[in-house]
Amino acid sequence: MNDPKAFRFVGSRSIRPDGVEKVTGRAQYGADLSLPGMLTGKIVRSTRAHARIRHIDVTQAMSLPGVLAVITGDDFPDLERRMLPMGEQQMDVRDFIDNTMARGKVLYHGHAVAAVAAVSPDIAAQAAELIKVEYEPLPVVMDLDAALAPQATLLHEDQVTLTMQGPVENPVPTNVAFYMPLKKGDIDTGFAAAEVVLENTYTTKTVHQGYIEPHACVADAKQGGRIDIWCSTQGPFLVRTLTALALEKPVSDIKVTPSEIGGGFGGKLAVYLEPVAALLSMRSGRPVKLVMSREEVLRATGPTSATRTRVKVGAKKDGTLTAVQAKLEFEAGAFKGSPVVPAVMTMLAAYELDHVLVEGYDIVVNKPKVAAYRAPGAPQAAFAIESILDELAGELGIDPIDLRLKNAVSEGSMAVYGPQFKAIGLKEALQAVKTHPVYADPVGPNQGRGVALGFWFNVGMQSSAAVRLNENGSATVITGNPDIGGSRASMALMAAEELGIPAEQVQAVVGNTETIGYCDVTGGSRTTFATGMAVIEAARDAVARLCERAALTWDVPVEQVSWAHGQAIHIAGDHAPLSLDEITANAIHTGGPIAGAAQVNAQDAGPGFGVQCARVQVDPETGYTRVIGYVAAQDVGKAIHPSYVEGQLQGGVAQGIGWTLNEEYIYDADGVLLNAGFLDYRVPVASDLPMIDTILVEVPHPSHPYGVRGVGETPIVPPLAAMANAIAAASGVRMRDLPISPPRLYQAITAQGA
Amino acid sequence: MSEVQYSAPANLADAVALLAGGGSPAVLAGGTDLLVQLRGGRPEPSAFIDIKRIPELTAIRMAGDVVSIGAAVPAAQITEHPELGAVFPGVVEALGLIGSTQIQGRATPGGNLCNASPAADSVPAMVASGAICRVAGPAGERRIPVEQFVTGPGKTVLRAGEFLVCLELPRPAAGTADAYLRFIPRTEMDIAVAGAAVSLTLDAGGVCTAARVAIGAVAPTVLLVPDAADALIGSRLEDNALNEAGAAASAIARPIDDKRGTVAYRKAVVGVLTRRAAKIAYQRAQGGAA
Amino acid sequence: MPVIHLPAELRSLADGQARVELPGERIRDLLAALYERFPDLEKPISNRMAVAIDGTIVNHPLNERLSERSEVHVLTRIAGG
Amino acid sequence: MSRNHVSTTVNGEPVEFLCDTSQSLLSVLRDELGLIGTKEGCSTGDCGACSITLDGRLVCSCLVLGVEAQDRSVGTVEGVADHQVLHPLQQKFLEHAALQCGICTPGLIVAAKALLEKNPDPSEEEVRYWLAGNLCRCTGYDKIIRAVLDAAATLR
Repeated sequence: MNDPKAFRFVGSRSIRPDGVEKVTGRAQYGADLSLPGMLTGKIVRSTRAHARIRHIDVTQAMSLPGVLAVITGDDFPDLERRMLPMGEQQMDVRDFIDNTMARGKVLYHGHAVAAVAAVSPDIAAQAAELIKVEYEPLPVVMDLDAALAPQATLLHEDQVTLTMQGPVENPVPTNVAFYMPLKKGDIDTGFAAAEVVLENTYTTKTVHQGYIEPHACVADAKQGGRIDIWCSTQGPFLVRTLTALALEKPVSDIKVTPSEIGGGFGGKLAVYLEPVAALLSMRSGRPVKLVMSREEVLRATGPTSATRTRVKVGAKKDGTLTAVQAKLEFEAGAFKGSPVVPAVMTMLAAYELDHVLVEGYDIVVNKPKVAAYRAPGAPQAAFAIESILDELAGELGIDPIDLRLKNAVSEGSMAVYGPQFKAIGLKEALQAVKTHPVYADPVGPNQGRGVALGFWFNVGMQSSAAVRLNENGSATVITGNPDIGGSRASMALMAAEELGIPAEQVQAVVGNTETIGYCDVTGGSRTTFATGMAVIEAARDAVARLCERAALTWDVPVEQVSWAHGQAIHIAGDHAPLSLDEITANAIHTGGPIAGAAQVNAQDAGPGFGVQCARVQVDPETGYTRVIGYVAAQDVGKAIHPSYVEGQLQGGVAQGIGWTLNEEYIYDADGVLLNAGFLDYRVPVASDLPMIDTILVEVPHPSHPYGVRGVGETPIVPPLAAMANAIAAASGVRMRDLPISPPRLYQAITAQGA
Repeated sequence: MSEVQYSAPANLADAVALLAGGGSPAVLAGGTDLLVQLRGGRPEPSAFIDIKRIPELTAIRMAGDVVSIGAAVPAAQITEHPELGAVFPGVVEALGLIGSTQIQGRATPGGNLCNASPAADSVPAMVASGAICRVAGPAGERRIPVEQFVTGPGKTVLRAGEFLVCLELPRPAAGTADAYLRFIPRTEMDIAVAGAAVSLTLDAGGVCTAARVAIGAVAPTVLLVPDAADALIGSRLEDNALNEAGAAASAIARPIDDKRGTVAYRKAVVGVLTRRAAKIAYQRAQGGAA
Repeated sequence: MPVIHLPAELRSLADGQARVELPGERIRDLLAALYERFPDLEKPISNRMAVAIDGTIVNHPLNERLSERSEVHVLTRIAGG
Repeated sequence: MSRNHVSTTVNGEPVEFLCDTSQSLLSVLRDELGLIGTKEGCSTGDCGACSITLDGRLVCSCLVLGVEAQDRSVGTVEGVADHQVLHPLQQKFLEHAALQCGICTPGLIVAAKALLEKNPDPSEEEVRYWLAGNLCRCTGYDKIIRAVLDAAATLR
């Protein structure tokens, strides 16, 4: 571990290497590439939420002049059902194909059923209109109650409930795809020891990641079988794997180049367009571009689960928690795979508890298959536990921060989901919020403040990095992780730190699947942690080469050379130091170009704990909630680039505020999404928010050379409950169902007054 | 390939001729509703008649007893106008609430009215201030009170070939001011869940001598609320007068449940907005800041 | 001897046991011993689970060293957004 | 039918293009003129990623027809920097880390520039309301607002 004070460049606020291109409009995002001869693709989408496909007639579309390819679900392979390990995720390959293009049944309104490629957008649109799909409508299953009802309509007739161990005993077809319990101690004992017991149910609606850039890609299938894909994705190697699967090609035939990415938040870990564009390109022999509209994004790409959580807590009068029991029901959308597992595991991770039973259910409904959304599952679970703890604090007359301090985990605690925590900064973050004005200042009329904490595991996984030194002593760092929030700046800083040259002399580059070794996705808050680790190791590898070259130059054993401040130093002092640029300029005489490389499978990512306080003012006559102050504190380990770390906190808070107040999918009785646009899918706008104060608590993570923890996901975990708790304090009404939109809050205030 | 024509006539006569010339032409003013509807599947028109190059439609005239606002003047130009806001602060603030800054750069009072949405922000304010619609068409010109212009969602009194030239607002008597408030779930970028406009005239003693109250987004068309006006007239807008006006607005409202609000909520909120808008108008009429 | 702790959802595959003491100098030896005793555990653990060895989470365990007093927890692997 | 021929000015330079009548100015800029800095986020005027100026006025180019640009003056993000020198707004966006993914950035810069040309000394609230039509999902707006206020101070 480096002494934190010893950093020269890490921790500074350098200008991001890709910044100029992005502020001048030159950076190329998913929809920005055009190739000669390129066709426009268009996807035909289901107009039913649940129906059998009787017949698809493509003949008219095929005969329209200017149409070069038409495909349907029958053009994709009929794969055996199996789980494909995708880094840390698992994906059922059959579900993946069925979601890419429906076969047999459509399972949500907007489900892809066919696709065309034509010489112009107009002709592609006309061709799409000419594809006639005959449906046999089925009853729609739009919520948990409908899915769980006896005699419920089944989305998948062959689906039985699985557990970690395999199918449940005596399996019967059901919409419940997965069941997972988390047990510790004995809850009966725990509740018997309680002096106060509270039990309530909390619900959340389907919400979308809401990235501003719609999904987009260009695929170019070459004669001879190779395919180039250019796309906006969080995981170019994932796109390669899944496209290869869908086309039954070896991965080595596919090159994926990630464009700049206009937001993802987990939603661009899912793959929708690329196999379709690639197949259209193979059929037409021309490059094909596919770009989703905003409406398609909202109708057909993964949002996160609507949820229902029943939670019961037991506590002593002094606030000591004795037991927690919870039942979490998560909608998966049309195919299994909701984030209920991480929800179960994260829900109580911040607390010392001896007696716990948390049960999670993964349940399919006729909505788009959910995709990862920033700390998947954790915000919904935290909404339940952090709300009920606020209620408990009120019941017991204990300050909500003190209640949490009393029960919070610290170094050495056993997390309820298994491991023992190393150094963590949860209590430091709680203390920091306690003295911040957003929490500490007096509140005015109709105002209230609310506190909640949040936890996310963070992940490590596989990363590759290359560090190449140029003849003038500057460096180029290559990784395989799309830069979704300023990660190039962090990579440049870490390489600069090791090499001892200013960050401005380091160019950070995102490679394609052929220019850099395998990298897992940009997700799980892993990039700065794991890919950063690879960059540090690659830079150290380059430094080792530099020391060798200095040793050669001086004709001394390499053991006599050390590296500091960008210079090779002869330890005995017989030779004047050689700077990096002197060594690279002379490289031709010492063995040629100098570079370093590293491949890691980073383990033991540092967990992230955050504590937030919202301050709101409620208009009791309209139910309108205005956020008037907000502070987010988080243990970030070590902030490589503090501005982008603060930005992660602020962005997560803003998304959480939107989730709490106004964002929701609104469906009609037939399962048609009524608000598939930014007009009525209401994300926060600039005038909705105050400045969002941040407090970066830096408790270095012992398993990273610089102490880095992932930071991107934790910030969205606390806001739901922090806001609900603040609204309860301001209005006197406890809202346990999200969103707390003005009509709902008004109704609750009125009902309470009546 | 589309066969859609585009014309930008330079005078009223040409515009009338083009609109009356057959097909299914669409009047293009700011385009902020029309183009969204086209992207959303509305059939393409046979032609776009862009009215933004006709002088009568793009001017604000303050001379004389009537203030005239061209149907195709962008909202931003109206909110920037040096004098209009002093005379009709409520009309100007209503136009200033339509959409984002970007939408303000394009959206027009004519479009806001002719789109005939029940939730159009500028219409209640126009109604409260007694605006008259000047309409041109093949049979010549006619004038229609704004509250009679819209007949239902998406429907107006315009006949084939007719279009809106301008909105004419009678200069108000001394001691008159107006105000408009709407409720939306966010601070910007939403369609009104409910809206209320109040125009009132005070005598020297601060007693309300005349009032018009109009509410939006709570019925198929904007509604005039005479009972609310009556509640205000004769009062100094004491609480009971305000409450009565609010209750009258709530009572007359006949909204729908939809993704933006419920019947009960809209009825309640429109009353709150009526009270609050009346209070603001009152302060303005007294010469106070608001 | 190192101790391996099993999560609730896997205990029925291990005769209901929550903790099992097994010999092993490396995690692979420990897991091999575990699978030998409870063969049904191999598939779920190798497919879906990570281990925490004395607090350090290892997603894909192989040759990590253990001590006589090592505590190994089996837990679900985690992804993210 | 033949496409419409349009003569206009883009970023101060005379430009001619052909477009379909119903084609948006956004599509013209991106697909006909190669000016990809103007982004498409929604096509309904709700996100502001396609912000441009038309005769100096801030508009969403998705809600303007290409044919309407005849004899008008169009300003896009590509015209904000002075050749090799960044506009102070662009510089401040970089210094404040006011972009994460960057997809909303061109629209925000065009919109903020229009604000500062109209109001050189805006309050925080004025900046927030002016930019309410420019959605950003990454930053929570905090650093964007600071960058605009800082750029305004620099420009004064």
